[in-house]
Amino acid sequence: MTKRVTEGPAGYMPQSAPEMGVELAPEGSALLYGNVVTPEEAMRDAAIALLTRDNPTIFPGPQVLWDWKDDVAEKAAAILDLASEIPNCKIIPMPDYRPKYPKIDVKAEINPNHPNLTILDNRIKACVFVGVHCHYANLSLRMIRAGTDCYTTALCAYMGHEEAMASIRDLHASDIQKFKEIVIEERNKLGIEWETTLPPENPSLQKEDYSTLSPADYGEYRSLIMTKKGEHVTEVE
Amino acid sequence: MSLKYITPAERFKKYLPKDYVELVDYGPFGKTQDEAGPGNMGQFKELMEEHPMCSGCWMAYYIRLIFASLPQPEETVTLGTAGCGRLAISQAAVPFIYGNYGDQNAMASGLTRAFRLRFPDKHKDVITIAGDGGTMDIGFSMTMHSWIRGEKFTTIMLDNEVYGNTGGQESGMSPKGAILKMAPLGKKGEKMPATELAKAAGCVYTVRMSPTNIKKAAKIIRRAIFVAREVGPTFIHAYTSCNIEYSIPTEDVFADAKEKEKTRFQFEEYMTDEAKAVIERVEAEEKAAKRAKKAEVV
Amino acid sequence: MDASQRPQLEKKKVDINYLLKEAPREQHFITGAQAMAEAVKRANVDMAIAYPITPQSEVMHLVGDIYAQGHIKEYYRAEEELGTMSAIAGAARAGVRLFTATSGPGLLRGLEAIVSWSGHRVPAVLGILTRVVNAPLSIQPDNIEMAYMMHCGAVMLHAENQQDTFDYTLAAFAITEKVDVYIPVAVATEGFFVTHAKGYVDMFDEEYALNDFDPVAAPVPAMDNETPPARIQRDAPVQKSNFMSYLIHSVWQQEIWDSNKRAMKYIYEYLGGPIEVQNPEADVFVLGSGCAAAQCREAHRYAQEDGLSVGFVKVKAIRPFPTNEIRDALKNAKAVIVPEHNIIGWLCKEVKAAIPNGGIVVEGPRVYGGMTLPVELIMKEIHTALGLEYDLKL
Amino acid sequence: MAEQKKRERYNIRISGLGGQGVVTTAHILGSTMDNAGKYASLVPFFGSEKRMAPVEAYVRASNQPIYEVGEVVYPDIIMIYHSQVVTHGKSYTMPFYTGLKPNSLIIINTDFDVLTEDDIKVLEDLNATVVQFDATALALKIAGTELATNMAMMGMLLGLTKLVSTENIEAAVRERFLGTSFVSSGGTAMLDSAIEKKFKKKEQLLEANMNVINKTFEMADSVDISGSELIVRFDI
Repeated sequence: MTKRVTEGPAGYMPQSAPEMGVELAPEGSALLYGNVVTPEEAMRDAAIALLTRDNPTIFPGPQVLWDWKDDVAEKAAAILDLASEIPNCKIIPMPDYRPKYPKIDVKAEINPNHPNLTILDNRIKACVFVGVHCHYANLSLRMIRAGTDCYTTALCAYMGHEEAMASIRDLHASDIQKFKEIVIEERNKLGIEWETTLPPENPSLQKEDYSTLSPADYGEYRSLIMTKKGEHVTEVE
Repeated sequence: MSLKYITPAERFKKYLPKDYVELVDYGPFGKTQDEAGPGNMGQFKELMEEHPMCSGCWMAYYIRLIFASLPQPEETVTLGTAGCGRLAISQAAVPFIYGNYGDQNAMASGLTRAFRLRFPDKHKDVITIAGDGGTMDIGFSMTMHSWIRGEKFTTIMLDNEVYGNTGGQESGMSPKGAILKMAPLGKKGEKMPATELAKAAGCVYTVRMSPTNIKKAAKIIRRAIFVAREVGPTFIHAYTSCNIEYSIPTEDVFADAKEKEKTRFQFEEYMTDEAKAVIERVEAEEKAAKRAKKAEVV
Repeated sequence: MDASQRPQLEKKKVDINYLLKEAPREQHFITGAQAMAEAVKRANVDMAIAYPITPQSEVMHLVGDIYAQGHIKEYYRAEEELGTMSAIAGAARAGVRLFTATSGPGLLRGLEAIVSWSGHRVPAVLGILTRVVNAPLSIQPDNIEMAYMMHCGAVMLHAENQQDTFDYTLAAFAITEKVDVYIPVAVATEGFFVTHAKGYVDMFDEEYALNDFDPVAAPVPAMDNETPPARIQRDAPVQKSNFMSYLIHSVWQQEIWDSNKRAMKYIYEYLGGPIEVQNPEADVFVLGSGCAAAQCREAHRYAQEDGLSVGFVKVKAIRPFPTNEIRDALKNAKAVIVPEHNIIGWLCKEVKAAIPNGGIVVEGPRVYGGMTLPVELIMKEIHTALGLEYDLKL
Repeated sequence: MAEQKKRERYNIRISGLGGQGVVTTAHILGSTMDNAGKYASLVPFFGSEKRMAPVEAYVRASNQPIYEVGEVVYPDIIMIYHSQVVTHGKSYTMPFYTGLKPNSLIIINTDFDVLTEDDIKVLEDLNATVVQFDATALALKIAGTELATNMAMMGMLLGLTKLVSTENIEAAVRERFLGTSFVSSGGTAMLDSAIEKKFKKKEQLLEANMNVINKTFEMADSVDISGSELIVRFDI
């Protein structure tokens, strides 16, 4: 198989995959490196990438992060099941799409306006996009391919993404479960020992030790600290 | 009231960044003004916190006030156009539509009508928040015609009497004689009579003000939204100084707003009888709800 | 009265393939304006916004009538075209099916909004009933405004006659709403020559209508407070900063043109492909779009009758432009005659750029400023290309 | 055939944070080249953000006329004014070495080793030389103000590349602080007045700046940038 869409960095201003002639896979198929394959083939390649490359990460988007539709809970559960089977997998969400001022916390989130900040800072070499609206997923996948060497997988509820190394279309929770089974199979084949473990919670949620914290620790953001009702701050800097 | 789209999927909550979790837990969605209104600013997670406006910007303060005053932020969409305001508005946790130059009231017309046909049983509050240039110069025709057609949404004009974002040019709302870029000899014409135009064009509720009193400013914002839901177009013309282009020292920004309240931005509130009826009803309801809650606590 | 309080007609909601390919049809003798309005009537449109300009007005009058009859939920006359096109963009954010139409100067007035529709991912159908835009004023047919539309990212279909106008308009609604497309689709046809002229149109019964618009199946979230995320700015101003990639605007533009490209498979599915070819083995081709295609078709028939080796290519899709298809169709051509209804010859330029041997393209005949394009002018070019005499006086 | 003069051409990308004198450096560098009878072109870039936000400026310096415009995408010299440019990605260009050409020079102002193993591998593959020193500490030590950090950085660059003499630099610095020359932004004007207050006379300010530059020239003399070592460190 000739790989048409591969890990980057593809350069300063690369052609988009559709411009290179890659077309979306028809129903029942998947894309792998820009070629039409069976979903299982694509999943297997993605599984190996997630198992063998550094810092595998799942980027869940708004469509699975927020409880707006009936099928969200099931998909969310399936995504966490999948993440639990990938050794040292992280979950870094893309909770929304606005350009966030002044800057995103690259350990805590990924943003479609500059996804590479998160990819590069966390040295992510294999990732999965799921639940991100197609427009923003395409922008992100394209910038990641342009500027990083990260292997990208797109799990899409609609027609998939030309820009990803592996793209699964018409995704349901059951497909995520199937992907998980393939991950386990490949993991066993590779002889990787792993006990099913949920990824760590979002690092931004870790409780701060307020007894030792001073506003000065917030550096340039200290002006943003506000007192809670009834709280009195006696010492400032 | 639909809070579903701002409720995290149960199992994903611990994977969300802190500011989103706090937005859900401590934000103003689904809360009353007593719980999360401008009176309590600083004690709940605001819809907009960090923004790239200049320090001491009175417009940034008023925009925060708008978001804190929304009767139902979870059912609100804002629209805006080029200018300083959008830098802050786009950082709020309320959908914001940014189109082309000065087209916010035309877009809002389409949006409001589409909401009404898609969601006949819900109030979706639509608010355009644009500057004096966007509202009264480049967007003039679209602003006026949205009022003439009686479109049911709220227009808020952030009047800093200058094109701030493009570097300080004269606008139709600049006062006569002001020496600004593109008016090197001083502005020749008068400041446009925005609220008069609004009344003539059919706005059922118009206010001109310098928002120096938080409670009053919040009440006006809410009145404008409630009336727009039921009666017709509403308009707030608010003074939001540009301390950079008019060289107002940061510490004098409030004093300047107070001073303008006595001159070009004297408080003026106009409402039709129909609008008045809505305001009286809604405010009575709010009062009753407050009393009932108090009784409950006691 | 709010749109939601208006009585709605009961319809059989069906899939676009059923409408275009299976629903039983009957022949009618109607104008192009009627054909476009009849398509809108059957497209289950939520909202249409009108503003008058000749020769488009006829279309939006008729759409107003079908709104009054309850086929459309919301309709109003806007202030002018920029207001119209902006309101379409605003309504699109709420997740509804939209239609409007305009002509020449109106298109240009609305163009600031229209050029941003694609980038803002506005799925709407725009009728373009072509007209002169140059000074001095004229209301005559001339399709020069399409040249301005060609670089906006929108999908553009060019209808040859009343039948095409009906079919393309219906197909346009299906194409614009595809998750992998979701950019506007413009359906153009010539003012007066088609809009005000009657032709035969096979139509299915108006009890059938296209399935409801699904605002969830979209590449961007509807800004309706029902679809996450809450913090959206679908149309963010993106400029270089440390939280914006250098590439963000470029990849966004790429995505628009990729979406345009993805529309091609639907053009195959619903219109049978972006071009129609007759007599593919011919030496000399006549190639045209819109009304010019009708003139070419006629010239092709005359040539066949005279035993001349002439082929015919009709270009249905202007965007995405069928580069490969045209290159393939013309691979053995010795000459290609491209008649057009405008002075700049935008189609001619596209064809020249599409084929490796642009020198075989004959520029014209072209007419503009409202003039008719006589088939005889095309016949003359055919004869010249074949080295034959053609006696055409005046 | 007339002997073709060898083309000396440096495309320089300067990344730092607002207030560090990134754009000012670009302007002085430009004037320096001009004073030396050579050529320069510069492109400042300000983002929409403010304090402590990234700033990038680009300078092209040559002994021959320069025609191209725009940002330097493929630099052969990168100057990093703040360690956060590397560690926090506070640069418009992420990672900071994006586009670096082979056999190039990187000058970093830092008081610790900022490069990660991955960075080092990339830079080794490019056969780059990294000169790492605490320019801020040097500025404080010699001129008594952090605001001379940009002088230390510029001095190191010119000392290493030998593009111009210290006389040329002095003329440019003099022009910058004593002349009524270009002011890059309102913020810069504010910093200028701050630094001028610090020194009673502008001459003193000039002298302090030149002392920093002379010191960095001295330091640069001890470095062989064509050597095999990737990172050259200095104790301040």
